[in-house]
Amino acid sequence: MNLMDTLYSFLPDVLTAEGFAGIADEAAGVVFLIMLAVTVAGGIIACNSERLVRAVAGLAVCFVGVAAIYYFLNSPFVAMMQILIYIGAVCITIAFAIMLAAPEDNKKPGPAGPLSGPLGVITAGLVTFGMVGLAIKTQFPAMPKLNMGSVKLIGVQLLTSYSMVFELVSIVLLIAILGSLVIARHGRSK
Amino acid sequence: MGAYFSEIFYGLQSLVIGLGITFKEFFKPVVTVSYPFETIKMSDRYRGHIELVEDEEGNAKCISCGMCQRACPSGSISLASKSVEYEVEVKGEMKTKKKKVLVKYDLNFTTCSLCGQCVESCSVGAIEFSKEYNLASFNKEDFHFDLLNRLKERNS
Amino acid sequence: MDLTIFNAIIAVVIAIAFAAANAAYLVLAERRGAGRIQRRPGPNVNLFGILQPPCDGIKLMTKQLVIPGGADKALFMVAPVLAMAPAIMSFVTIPFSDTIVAHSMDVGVLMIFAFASFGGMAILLAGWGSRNKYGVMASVRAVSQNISYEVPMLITVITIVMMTGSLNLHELASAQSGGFWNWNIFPVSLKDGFMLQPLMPVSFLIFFICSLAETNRAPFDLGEAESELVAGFHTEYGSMGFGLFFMGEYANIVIGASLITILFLGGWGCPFGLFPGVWWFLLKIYLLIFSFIWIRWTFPRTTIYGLLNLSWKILIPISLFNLLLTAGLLKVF
Amino acid sequence: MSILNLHNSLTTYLVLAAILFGMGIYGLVTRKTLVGMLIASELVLVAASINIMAFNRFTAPDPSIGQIFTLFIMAVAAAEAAIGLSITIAVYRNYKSVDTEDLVDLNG
Repeated sequence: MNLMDTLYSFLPDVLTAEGFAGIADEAAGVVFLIMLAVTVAGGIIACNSERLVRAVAGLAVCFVGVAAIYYFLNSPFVAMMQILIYIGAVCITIAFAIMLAAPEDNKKPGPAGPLSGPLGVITAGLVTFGMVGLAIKTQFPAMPKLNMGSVKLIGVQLLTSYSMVFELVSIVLLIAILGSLVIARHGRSK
Repeated sequence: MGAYFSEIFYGLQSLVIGLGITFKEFFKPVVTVSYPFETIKMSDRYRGHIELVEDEEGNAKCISCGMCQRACPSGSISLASKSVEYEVEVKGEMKTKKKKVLVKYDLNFTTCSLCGQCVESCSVGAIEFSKEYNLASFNKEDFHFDLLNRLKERNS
Repeated sequence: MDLTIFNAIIAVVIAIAFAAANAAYLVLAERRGAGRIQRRPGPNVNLFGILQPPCDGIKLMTKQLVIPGGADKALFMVAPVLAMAPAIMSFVTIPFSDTIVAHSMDVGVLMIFAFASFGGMAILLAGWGSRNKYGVMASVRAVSQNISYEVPMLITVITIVMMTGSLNLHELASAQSGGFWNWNIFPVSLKDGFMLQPLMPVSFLIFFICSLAETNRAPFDLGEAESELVAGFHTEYGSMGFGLFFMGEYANIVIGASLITILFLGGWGCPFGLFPGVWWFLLKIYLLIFSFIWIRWTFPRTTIYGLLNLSWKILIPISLFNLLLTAGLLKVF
Repeated sequence: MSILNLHNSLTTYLVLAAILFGMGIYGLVTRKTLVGMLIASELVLVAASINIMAFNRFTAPDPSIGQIFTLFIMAVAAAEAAIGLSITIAVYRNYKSVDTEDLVDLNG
């Protein structure tokens, strides 16, 4: 490992193991800030963009940021599922909806009604303000952790304590598939 | 149900047969030639532009009769000749004879349609098809061939 | 020697460089393979065409990036990056040998599939963003193909994960170390005692077909069907935009081959348990890539209905049946 | 508290969730196409998920429960997107438009 040692000596302190331990937390903080910005920017594009395809792209960007935030919350499994389900399935489904049903050529510009813009800002602002206020003011007592919430534990609990919910969700998904088939195929043969 | 599985089975079988064929081809030698670096010999029946045939002394075999010029439907051939006198021994005494000698044989390849009438009409077999196929140029003057000159260059 | 952050960075850089080099030189391999199968030499100037990929790269980079008039500029520019970056980042979690892995994740399999799902989004944005009806049609086709083939692929992966009990690629591969009698591809495994997995070869076939379809390779290249859709979703792309799509496709091929190797063929293990190491891994993935190329130049393109029928009527029922069978056998033995 | 230490505080995540929730509400109010509303409702769902995950990480004794709950939300969101797509297509087939202004049969 002489080569490695030589390479080490040329590195700035930040990149070596000892140097990095000092700044690892700061680096994580910087990444977290970037991901916050990505999430919020994606959300703004998703709810404001005139073109719906851009809104879906913004939604996908937002979901990437949210997946990174889940990763920061000690749950890489949920982060990966977030990308797999939301970007791989939900976003693509919505994009299909746009292609099949919303040709942008005959789109009428402008907001939904004369009052909807200000009304939307006021409603959303009030809701956000209230929730932010609650979040900052309230003290949430932390309880001691019983376990680390590993993937294995999620699987075990999904099939023991929460097996009823698991079955219910599978029934919901089945009904959703059948229902969407029935609705979308209705009147197709004409 | 049986049809379902037999369809899958026969489908897979046909796929494997196809893969086998291409796998065998993979190890056979290549049949194409990497053209600018190596070329192949043209077949005897290839028709390039025409070329003069030489006799034993290296001169053109042509007797300047003009049959080819007349036979050419698009008028691509123009030839000129002059008459020279030469002495030949006939029955023990010298006689002076005249004969035509080719001085110019031009082929305008831009109008030539490679029909081969000139070769057909030549009674002494003085013209033939060349095997030349590397012909490309930006100027049409490059396709006015001076065949006599080409013959000389070939001999030198 | 434990993995310090310095080693991790070097490993990530090497993984990305490996992906890029493979993407460049697999094009050459593909063209030479196609040539041999059609009995012509392929690119062979300068020592078997070794300079062909750099020349292609320089050519692509120096071309002008033309953006069509009606196109959605932002989406048009973002789509190629979205197609390539996740594919290359997936290399970070692939273990090339017992020690050579950039970042071993507990949910490695999931990460690769999550990143692969970006591909569909990229194709949709490319097709829609370039405002070209061929592009839109091709992207709808390609995405419906990707979604339908993700289902049997994931069911097959679940079968393997169930047998091993881990989502970590490293553990999935090392569980099969020892020799070919431990590999998942064979119907009988001697891993812990005697284990019967009668449909595993079929599962391998299903996974192989799905990885062909997921990477949009022939005979499933409906997304870029030249005969009917010009060039599919990248019709309007020139220069490096096209180059990025191309690199993404070849990086995806290497990832597909690596996944097959790890899940079914014992990763870096030798067939007879001798000298396990990175060379066996590379040998296996290049054999698989050769078979990808071989298949591409053997079979003609399928129709879109044939493609979707194959997935929903044949691959999904069989893979579901295999999942049930394996679960039952695991419970019994 | 340093700005680089934000990821260790529960409040950050709650504020982010509130902002995303507000964006979702704004989108639901101002959008006038069905697809746009579907996109906005996804934002609302994601905001709820972030809240659950944040509490799960910082206060809950058993961190796997929140993850399970988030997985269920994802399943429901996927079902919702599928049904939303089919409803949008059915509406488009009947009205030749997905603008909420045109879907006014009960307007009198």
